[in-house]
Amino acid sequence: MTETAPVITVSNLIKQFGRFAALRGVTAEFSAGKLYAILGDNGAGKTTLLRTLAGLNRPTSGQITILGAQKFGDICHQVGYMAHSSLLYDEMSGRENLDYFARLYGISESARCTQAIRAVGLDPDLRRPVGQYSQGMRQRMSLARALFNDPKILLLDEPFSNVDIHSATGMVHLLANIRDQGKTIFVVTHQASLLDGTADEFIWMEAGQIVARTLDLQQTARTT
Amino acid sequence: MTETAPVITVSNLIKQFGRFAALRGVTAEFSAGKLYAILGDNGAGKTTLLRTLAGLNRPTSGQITILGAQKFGDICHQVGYMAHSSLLYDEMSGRENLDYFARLYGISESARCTQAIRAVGLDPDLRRPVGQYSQGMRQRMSLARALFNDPKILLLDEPFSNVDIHSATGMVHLLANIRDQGKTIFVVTHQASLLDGTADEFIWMEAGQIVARTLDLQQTARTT
Amino acid sequence: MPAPTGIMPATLRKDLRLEWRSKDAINSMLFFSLLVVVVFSFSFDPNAEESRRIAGGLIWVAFLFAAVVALNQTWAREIRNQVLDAYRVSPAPANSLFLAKAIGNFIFVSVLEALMTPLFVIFYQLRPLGPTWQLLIVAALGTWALVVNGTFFAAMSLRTRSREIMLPLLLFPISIPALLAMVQATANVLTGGGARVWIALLLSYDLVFTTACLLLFETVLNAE
Amino acid sequence: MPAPTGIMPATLRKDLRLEWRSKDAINSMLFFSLLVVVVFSFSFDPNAEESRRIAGGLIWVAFLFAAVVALNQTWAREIRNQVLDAYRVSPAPANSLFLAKAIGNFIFVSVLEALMTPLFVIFYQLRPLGPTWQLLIVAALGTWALVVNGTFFAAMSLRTRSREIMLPLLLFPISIPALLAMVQATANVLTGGGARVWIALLLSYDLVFTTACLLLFETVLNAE
Amino acid sequence: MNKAFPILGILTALLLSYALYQALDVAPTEQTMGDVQRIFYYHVPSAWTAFILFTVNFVASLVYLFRRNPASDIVALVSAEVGVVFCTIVLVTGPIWARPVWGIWWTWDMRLTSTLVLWLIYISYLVLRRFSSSGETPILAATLAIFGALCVPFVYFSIWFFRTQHPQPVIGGGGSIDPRMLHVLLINWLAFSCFALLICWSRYRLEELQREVEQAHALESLTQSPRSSR
Ligand code: HEM
Ligand SMILES: Nc1ncnc2c1ncn2[C@@H]1O[C@H](COP(=O)(O)OP(=O)(O)OP(=O)(O)O)[C@@H](O)[C@H]1O
Ligand SMILES: Nc1ncnc2c1ncn2[C@@H]1O[C@H](COP(=O)(O)OP(=O)(O)OP(=O)(O)O)[C@@H](O)[C@H]1O
Ligand SMILES: [Mg+2]
Ligand SMILES: [Mg+2]
Repeated sequence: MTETAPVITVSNLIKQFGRFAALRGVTAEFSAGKLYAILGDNGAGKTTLLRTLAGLNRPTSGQITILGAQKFGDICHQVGYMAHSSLLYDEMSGRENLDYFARLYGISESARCTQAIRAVGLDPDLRRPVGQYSQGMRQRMSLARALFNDPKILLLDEPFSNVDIHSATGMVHLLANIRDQGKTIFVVTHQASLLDGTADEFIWMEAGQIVARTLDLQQTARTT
Repeated sequence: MTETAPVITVSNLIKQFGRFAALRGVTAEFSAGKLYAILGDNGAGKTTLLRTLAGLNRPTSGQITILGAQKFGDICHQVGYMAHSSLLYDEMSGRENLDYFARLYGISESARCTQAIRAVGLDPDLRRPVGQYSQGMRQRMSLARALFNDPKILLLDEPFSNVDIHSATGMVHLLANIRDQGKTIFVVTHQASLLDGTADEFIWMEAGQIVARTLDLQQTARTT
Repeated sequence: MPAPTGIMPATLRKDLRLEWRSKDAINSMLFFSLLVVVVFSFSFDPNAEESRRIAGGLIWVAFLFAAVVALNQTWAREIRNQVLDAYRVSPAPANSLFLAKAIGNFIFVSVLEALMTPLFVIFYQLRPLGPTWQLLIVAALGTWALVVNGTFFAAMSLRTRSREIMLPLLLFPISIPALLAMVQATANVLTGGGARVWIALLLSYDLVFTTACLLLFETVLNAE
Repeated sequence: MPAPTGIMPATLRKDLRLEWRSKDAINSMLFFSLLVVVVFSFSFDPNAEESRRIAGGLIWVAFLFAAVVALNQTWAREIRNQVLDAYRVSPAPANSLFLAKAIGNFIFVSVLEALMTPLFVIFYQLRPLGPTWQLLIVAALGTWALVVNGTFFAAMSLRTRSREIMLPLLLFPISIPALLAMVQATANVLTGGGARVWIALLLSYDLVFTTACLLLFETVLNAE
Repeated sequence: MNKAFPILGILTALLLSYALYQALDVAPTEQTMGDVQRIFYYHVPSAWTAFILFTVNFVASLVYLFRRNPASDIVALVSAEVGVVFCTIVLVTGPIWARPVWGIWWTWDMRLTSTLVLWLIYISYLVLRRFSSSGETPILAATLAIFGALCVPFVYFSIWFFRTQHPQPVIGGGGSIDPRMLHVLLINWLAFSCFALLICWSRYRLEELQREVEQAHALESLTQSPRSSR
């Protein structure tokens, strides 16, 4: 395989919350068409890293280059972001939610939304408002929200939590497919074994730093 | 082992939300001193079952007997409940939260709270408000909230989601210990493998019904 | 059941602490009351003899507004992470929660009143011609009337199921007699009359509705 | 970047739909302003010439306070599941969101005004002696003035502790000139004068602050 | 800082005491109002100083929005704080003066009202800074400062129109001013401005140091052994 140019370059990223530094100098390059699994203990700074990549946190210092752009605003329509919270309106159905968000991305064919909902294994015709979904259904709808605009980069914060094992495996296949279309995917998760064999690289974080990058899960070159 | 009298008896439990039946006739008995893992796909009705046992949902029809009582109010101080959401005040520290909830249970020694926080692997002196905890730290504090009153019955809704693998294993040990003290524990989870070897029984739910009860995970006597 | 003594004070203390956390609570309340008074003076161009007649109405509308803001805020806190569920599964009686909330709001609104009244007096050059001590009684009873019903209905509006019946049209007629009594009593005292009749009316209103709230709150809290 | 056309209408439609489903804002506004009307009509026997002088202030104070309540509600919806983050990572321009919110709130408050004005007219036996059409202009311009700044500051107060109370603290001082203009214009028309000067003032106020809001909203929305 | 600051301090002290002497002793007694009028020499310079500081706040906020440099944020904060203090002095001396002269504490005269509104606006600015939970309070504050500044002309106009319909309260009519009074007034103003500058300066230093301390704490947590900091 030829070495592709990095799609994301992060150099010496520091993020402070008041007196507390959640990211303590993260430097890394990520290349296109790969699925990265980000692992690490609670409080290691995984969410903070993802939010900073998604332009939701402004770094205290350090540089981020995504798809050649320094400003997140220039490439935001090529990024999909899924968070712990659902980022959905509880009072509307999943379909209505996606239709609305599609408008924000300038997408008007509703086929894309239907497709995204199907892809995560939900029924596009479900009329129930999202507030009444079960936790895992909400999680999947949230993934659909991150997917529907066919982004080049996907940032997923614990997509498998609360999702049943079948669906989680389904999601992994889905992600693998998307990766094979040349997209770059970041998955923060505590269920690393789900991604064993699928992820191209495992990135181990600890106390705000990347402490190791390994090609497979067994080779846990952890320093602790 | 002698067969103990059931601590919880559920007979023909039905719970409807409007036109939709989330529980469709659940009948089961659960005995003391066991750890039950409740498994099932998203939307199977696991949360609904737990909430109904915890007295948060009123059953549409059917009977529940817990610790010999028909009314949840009579035995509520012997039940610990942990939900998807943290059930904690974001603005107070974990310690302050527990101290407050302890008062609700008429417990005034704060040693119990300290002990519960330690048990889940957090620092009782952490002054940061819960709102600034990382997702996994919040989850553990939430478990501490369910534990501190030393309940006879523990209802845990996905306690391991968002928790890192070390801590999750730690939690499982903790639960096993508690079980060995004669408490009854229900754990809803999608990470069944964590409980393999620890849980006494696996309860498989599907579409609002219990479809199988197996003694170990491999013996997946699933009917689908 | 454990002794429920101390639950009400504990809840009250917790509420006050949360309020206090937003440190300069008192400062901001002082500023708030100043603003309300100033806004009124701009709108009503006070001149002595006329303003004394409408001041009763003005003052109570200002307090009503403050109360609405306060009530929304104190309940919002309880549903943030579904903390209310934690209360519901605990053995703590519903009425302790209700009383704590009502008293907390009473304190909050009373502090505002204590801050605002001097401002009103200065800006409108009020000087009560009747017995001043009666004003204090009216204020206390009237505030309680506002707060006790307000707390109840704010709680009701949280529970989705009961929201439909919470239509303003229902709450509205209930509050009118109390407001009428407060306004009339204040105006009477300011213009030189007594207010015994109104005080009696307020007192009985308070008694009736406090009792009704205490009897019905448990039902509202435990509605799904 | 995709064409941002249609984002504003889509957002507006979404807001109206959500409000229609929950009726949070309109209910609380209606309740509050009904109380205000009744309280005042009790607090002084309206006699034509006096009430005409005072009604301008009354109406606008009622609407101002009602608007504050509504604004808090409509923004609360956006932070419930951190949906605002979804907006921030999307390529949709911040101003579309701002305009949609402002227009939505304008509609809510206008509906309220349309419902309340007849009541005011009946209760206070108002009959404008001046040119009535000017009142319509004053109402439209005045409502926009309240709502445009209110929307902006409500977005700002999302980022503060105790946000409910923050909104009036920020909004009132800056609204004083607009409020004064509305009150005076209304009183003038009611008592038989014209209101051209005030309309001009309101118009320029609207222009200046709408421009300022549109220029600065992006900065506020993207602040962490 | 180290050298200039004490010099400015001494200069200010001298100026203030000279101005006090001038105001209490040298300036002529006003005919109708008598000695109460001497409060004038505190009232008016405070007002002018406050206006200047609010202008500084506006400019600094604008600069901050474009440049995002912490220094202008601190200037904005400090000028608003000190400005509010001087504005408060105006609002306190005014009624003290009004009581004996007009017989009332307060009236909705145009100048009084607009000062009050100005004061309210800048208090709300400080409240926002205090209550913000955002990591980027300065940006929010700068925006509010700009809104506040935009509002000022409207306040003046609206109150002007408002009050032209009613007779002006007592003060009216005061055309020219005794040159000796003017002289004393200007000296007082100079003293007040120096005083304001002095406070702003030290407050600026304090704020700067405070931020350095925060920074040092964060740095410490950066270099600390990562495990223990959790
Ligand atoms: C009660 C609150 C009062 C407030 C808030 C207030 C406010 C102000 C302000 C802001 C100024 C400076 C504005 C300018 O120079 O254009 C000012 C100037 C002045 N004030 Fe007051 N004032 C108050 C009461 C009084 C009273 C009672 C008197 C005397 C009867 C008075 C006499 C003056 C005079 C003579 C000036 C200088 C006018 C000029 O140079 O144009 N003020 N006041
Ligand atoms: N807004 C905030 N203010 C203060 N501290 C914060 C804030 N957000 C996060 N932190 C702190 O930063 C650290 C890293 O948090 P982060 O959410 O990135 O962890 P994480 O790796 O995602 O953990 P988890 O696996 O539990 O989700 C934690 O110690 C957390 O308490
Ligand atoms: N308040 C409600 N109103 C209407 N339907 C509801 C409500 N709560 C749950 N449901 C529905 O009931 C079904 C069961 O939900 P429940 O939350 O019990 O599932 P679950 O087994 O916990 O799933 P998960 O693993 O995703 O958490 C779902 O289809 C859900 O949409
Ligand atoms: Mg996280
Ligand atoms: Mg569930």
